[in-house]
Amino acid sequence: MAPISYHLILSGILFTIGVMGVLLRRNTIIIFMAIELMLNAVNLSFVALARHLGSMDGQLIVLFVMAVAAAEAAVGLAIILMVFRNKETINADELKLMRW
Amino acid sequence: MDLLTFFMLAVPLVLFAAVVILHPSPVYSAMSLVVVMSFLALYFFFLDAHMLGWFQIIVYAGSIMVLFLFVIMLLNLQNDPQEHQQPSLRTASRIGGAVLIAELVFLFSRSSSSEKAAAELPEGFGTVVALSEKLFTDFLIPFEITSILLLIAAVGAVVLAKR
Amino acid sequence: MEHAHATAQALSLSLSVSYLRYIPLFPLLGVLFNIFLGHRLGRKAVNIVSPGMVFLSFLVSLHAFWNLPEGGRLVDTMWLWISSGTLHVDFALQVDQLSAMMILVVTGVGFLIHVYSTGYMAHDHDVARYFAYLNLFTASMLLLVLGENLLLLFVGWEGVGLCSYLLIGFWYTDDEKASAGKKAFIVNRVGDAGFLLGLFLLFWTLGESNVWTLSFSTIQQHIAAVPAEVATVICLLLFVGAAGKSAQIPLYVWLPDAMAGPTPVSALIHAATMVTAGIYMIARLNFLYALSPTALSVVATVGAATAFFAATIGLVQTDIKKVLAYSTVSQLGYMFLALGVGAYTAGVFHLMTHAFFKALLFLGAGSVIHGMSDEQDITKMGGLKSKMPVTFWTFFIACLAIAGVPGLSGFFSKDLILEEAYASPLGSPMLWLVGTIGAGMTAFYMFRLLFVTFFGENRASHEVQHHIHESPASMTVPLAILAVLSIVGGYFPLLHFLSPLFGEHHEPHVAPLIKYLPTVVGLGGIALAYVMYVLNPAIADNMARGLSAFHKLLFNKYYIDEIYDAVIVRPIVGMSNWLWKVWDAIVIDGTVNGAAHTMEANGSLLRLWQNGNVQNYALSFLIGAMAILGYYLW
Amino acid sequence: MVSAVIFLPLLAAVLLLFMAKEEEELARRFALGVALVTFVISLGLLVNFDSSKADFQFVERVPWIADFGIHYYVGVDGISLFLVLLTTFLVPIVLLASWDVHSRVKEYLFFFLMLETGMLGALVALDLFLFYVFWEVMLIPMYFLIGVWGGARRIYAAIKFLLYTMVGSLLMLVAILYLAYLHNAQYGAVTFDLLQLYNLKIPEQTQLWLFAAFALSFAIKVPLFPFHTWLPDAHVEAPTGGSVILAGVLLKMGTYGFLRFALPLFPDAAHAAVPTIMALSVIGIIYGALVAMVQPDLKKLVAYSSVSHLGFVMLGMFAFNMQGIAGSVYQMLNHGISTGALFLLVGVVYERRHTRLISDYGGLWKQMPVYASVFLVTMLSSIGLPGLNGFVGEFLIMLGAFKANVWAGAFAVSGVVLGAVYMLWMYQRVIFGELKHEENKKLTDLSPREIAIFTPLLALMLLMGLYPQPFLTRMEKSIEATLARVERKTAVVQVEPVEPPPVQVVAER
Repeated sequence: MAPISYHLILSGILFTIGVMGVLLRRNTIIIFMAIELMLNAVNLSFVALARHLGSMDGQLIVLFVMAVAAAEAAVGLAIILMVFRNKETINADELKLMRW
Repeated sequence: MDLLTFFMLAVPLVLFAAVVILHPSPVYSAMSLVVVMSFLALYFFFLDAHMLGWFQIIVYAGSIMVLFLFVIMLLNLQNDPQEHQQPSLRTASRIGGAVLIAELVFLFSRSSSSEKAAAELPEGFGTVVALSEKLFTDFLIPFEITSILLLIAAVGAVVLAKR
Repeated sequence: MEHAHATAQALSLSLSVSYLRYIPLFPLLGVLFNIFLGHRLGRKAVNIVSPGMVFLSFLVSLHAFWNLPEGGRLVDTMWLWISSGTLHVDFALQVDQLSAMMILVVTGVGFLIHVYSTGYMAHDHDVARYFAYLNLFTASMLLLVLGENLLLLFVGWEGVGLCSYLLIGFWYTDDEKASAGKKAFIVNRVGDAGFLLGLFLLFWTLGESNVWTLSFSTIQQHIAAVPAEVATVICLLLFVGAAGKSAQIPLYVWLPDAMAGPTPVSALIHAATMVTAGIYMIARLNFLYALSPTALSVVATVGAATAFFAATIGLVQTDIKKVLAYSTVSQLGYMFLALGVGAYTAGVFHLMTHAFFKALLFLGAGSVIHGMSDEQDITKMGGLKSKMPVTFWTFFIACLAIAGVPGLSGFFSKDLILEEAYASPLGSPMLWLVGTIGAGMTAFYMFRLLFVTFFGENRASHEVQHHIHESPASMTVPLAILAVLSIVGGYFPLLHFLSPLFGEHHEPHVAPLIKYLPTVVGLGGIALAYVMYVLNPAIADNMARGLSAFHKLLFNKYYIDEIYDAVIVRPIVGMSNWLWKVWDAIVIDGTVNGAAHTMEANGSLLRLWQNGNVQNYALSFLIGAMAILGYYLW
Repeated sequence: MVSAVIFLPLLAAVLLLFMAKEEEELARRFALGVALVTFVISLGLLVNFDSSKADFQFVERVPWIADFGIHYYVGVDGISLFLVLLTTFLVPIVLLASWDVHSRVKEYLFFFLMLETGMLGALVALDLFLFYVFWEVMLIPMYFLIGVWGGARRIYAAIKFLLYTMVGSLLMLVAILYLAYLHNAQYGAVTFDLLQLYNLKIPEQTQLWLFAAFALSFAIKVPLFPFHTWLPDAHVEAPTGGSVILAGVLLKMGTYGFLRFALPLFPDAAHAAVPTIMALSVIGIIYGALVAMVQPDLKKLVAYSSVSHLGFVMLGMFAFNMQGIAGSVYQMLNHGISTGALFLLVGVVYERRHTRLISDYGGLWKQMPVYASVFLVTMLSSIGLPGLNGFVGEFLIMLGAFKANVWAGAFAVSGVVLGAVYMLWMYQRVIFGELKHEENKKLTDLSPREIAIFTPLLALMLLMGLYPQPFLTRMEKSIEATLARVERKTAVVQVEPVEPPPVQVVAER
């Protein structure tokens, strides 16, 4: 039986890949995907621990995470559409409106 | 879930995850993300989370990724070869990433020493029955809130995307 | 000396009365009248009220003088002024032999000068303000001499300083006069600082043996409580105050400049009363000074040095008032010499006689200036003998008196001082010699002044000459009275009158040579002046050319003023400029504003990080997460 | 009664806001009326003040935030009585003097009355927390007074004033809280009540730190030597009324703070700090006088003279003997009156000529004789001429300081000389001399209103100079009590909890 730490390490790796994606890529869509990846990494660790501790709560949390991820994806993509329509570009480093 | 299956699943997962963030073309990234999602579903099955596994396929791989592909198609994005200009930011993030991996690995590996045998699973663990039973008793309120959340998200998406 | 038994006896009798307060009160009323009603009621009323008030206080002083108990004193305690913790100071006045004599001189000579001023200031439009200051001065001087304790004496002390500031700078429109007034006040203030320190030291040393007092009689009773070396320090500090007020060597510079004020002011303040305050104070604290011979010898040497030094400068001055100013400084030197050798009675005696003839000299000079339409340079005068007979004769009598010609008041007091200087155990032949040479010089420059102004032919411009006129009666009458006083002054039984305070006076028996030499030297001085300035004036001019360097040095007053200015005034102003511009503006303000700037600088640095790039913020997240994890792992 | 005096101005200030903007005259008369009423009530305090008792009178104590032991606890003793009177005396005068402020009159009066409440509150507060609240309440209106109605660089001056004082007082807040904590550690109950805190046993080392915190905050306010640079800016830029109150009362908060809080609460630290504070105050005296000498600007000169005068006050206070402290409290009053009058005089001329430079004036005596004579008397009182109020204060201070430390006394006396130098030099350049400038020829002498302002001040200068006894006897007992507290040695090495003393049940209102 693979020890629990393996699962957690795997989820850590996936999570880091997601973070790198967010930080490195210019295209907002890709950044979005990276975020989804991070969420999935977390789900993975939840399920692994649920299995390990034998309680269903972990899985329920994953359920809710999925719901939230869905909502977030919907709204995020809508925003990206709006941005694209106005700015003709969705590169993160060109969207600098928040400068002081 | 013995070691062999673990590695059988882990390696492709990591590879495809890397492809998601490295591949210049967004379509390829999206497709590789779908693959990652499905492997994860498989992973869930092995971890006795059958219901979740299906959920994963339906919700994630099915709807969210489709949404992504739809938006990518809508914006017909071309390849986006170069990464963003700020070299300092890029190097900083790479270093950051490396340190993060190192920390996580170190953290989790250390915890393995206090290994405890996987708990004895109650009968029907991970099935719809157990899941729904818990969902509608202990987690009733979060369930309701999530439903409202999804409603708001839907309305928001519609308003935003409208002309 | 025979002080021991005298002190015990003086304390026996102190009658408490309640009319002493009117002596300073009358002039104060005069002040209020002049300030509030003066302008409205016009010159006539002012000319009557102001001298009248001084005359009233003269009468009260006479009354106090008459029923002064033999060897005792009159005390009039009004109210408790300051009392905090162990310090109790009453607002109380006292009259004993010394203050009786002083108030008589102050009110008497003061009254004559007030009358003289009505004539002198006839054409000045600001008479009310002038008499307000003059009355205020008389009140403060009376408070000074009547004060029952050191603090009240100090109140009068600074009060007269203030009035001299106001009166010197009376014609305020002329900046030079105003700054002369300022100089007088500041130099006095320096002296007062020394006085204050002496007062504190005295108070706390007495306090050590639980004697909490500042009043003279109680100090006198417990004088034993003051150890000798502390007494020396106290006396020297108080002497600094006296030197400031009575214009002795280091602090005399203000007196010659004080001549910028109207002449009656110089007569009253800078000849008769204020400058004698220092001598009065030392005479009043004779029991304290008796404790420390070293302090006394310092007083004597400074006195003799000032007498000699000022006389030399007086030899060559051409401004009539400057000559008299330096002569005052020199005569004050004599008084301090007398006090220094322990001859308090002689010093006070000379103080009184000096008040008479010096006031007369100043008033005479005033009437000359008045006649010569405000011309003060004696080289432009001459031959006034025929035109202003009364002024000439009174001036002549005063010159005889100051020169110490036998028979007149000056002779009695000055020669007594010189004999005491020689005979007294504290004195020394050297002091006597310096005094005698000084006496010779005094006689020389006084008669030089007399001959140059009143003899020979008039050197003034034509139109000044033709309306030289004798001063009106209101000016000549006081001159005459003062002339009589200068003659008679010597015969007042003052030595016996002051005996309760300073002990029975014994004629110092001294070799005839020592006794008569000063008079001979004086007469020689007069003769020399006569030869040089009347027989053939040429001698004086070629003498001046001959020793031109020495003459120039004397004429410019040894450049003392310039030295003081360079050594004290300019560095202080320079330093304060430096303090303000460098220290305050750059160092302290710099640090304060610097702190503000560093805050701002850090702020702008952080702002760069906030560049709107979302991924930048994500990176911060990452760094934060790593830090937390690191903390946990560590 | 004391609370009436404190909150009446605040009440009036609030009522003032409801008035229409145009009726400036009505607002002014109303504010003046209220200030006068407050003054009359405070006279009531003076009349039935029992000078034989040392402890606080007219005490009012109402629980405010009970569970933190914070009470609305006010009372008056010999020291604070006269400062309260000085405040209530100066405010009507200042309101009378600011009759020619025409921009935003209502707000001006509002801030002034609020300022008065802040000052009075701080003077009578016996609960450290309450004191801190009033201490901060004081700053805000002053900030606006300087910031809105001030001169050219008012914003810089106002901010500098506020930040400078704020930094200091924050440290004090920390110290206050620590004191409450200490009291809890020792007696088991958290309280900010001053009288309880007086008998705290604090180890030497902590005492030093706490004293330093309090001392810094008060030293900035005094202002003691290195912390004084805000004063000239604040004074130069403040409107006339503002700088009179700033000099008259706000500076006294610092010295009052030392006397009421810093010294009695931390006696050993106070004794340890004596040499430094004495040195700083002596430097302050001489430095203030020297720098004042070369100021081209009248108000800056008077501001630096305040630095010098308050150096005297601090010197007297740290002499730790009866004469020194009585002198310093008395000098606080004198300084309030004479420097207040000086600022009013500068204001009178500033209103007419709108310039503060000494070189612009000269020969005013011929043009404005009454003004010149009032200026003369005020100047003499400020340089401490015997017979006027300045002398009594300075004499007592120097006497006390001389006993405590001979050299301090000697240098202080030189301060008196320097004081005469810069004042006389200024007086000569402004009043004496030729009437050179054309504009000076058109200056009008004091108006009846202005004379009404100066008569009470001049009368007080004379009265306090010739007959200071009523003031000194009333202060005597409370100064003795403070001295006793300062002399007692309380530092114990370790803090061991002792059973709490019975909390004094004071008449709950």
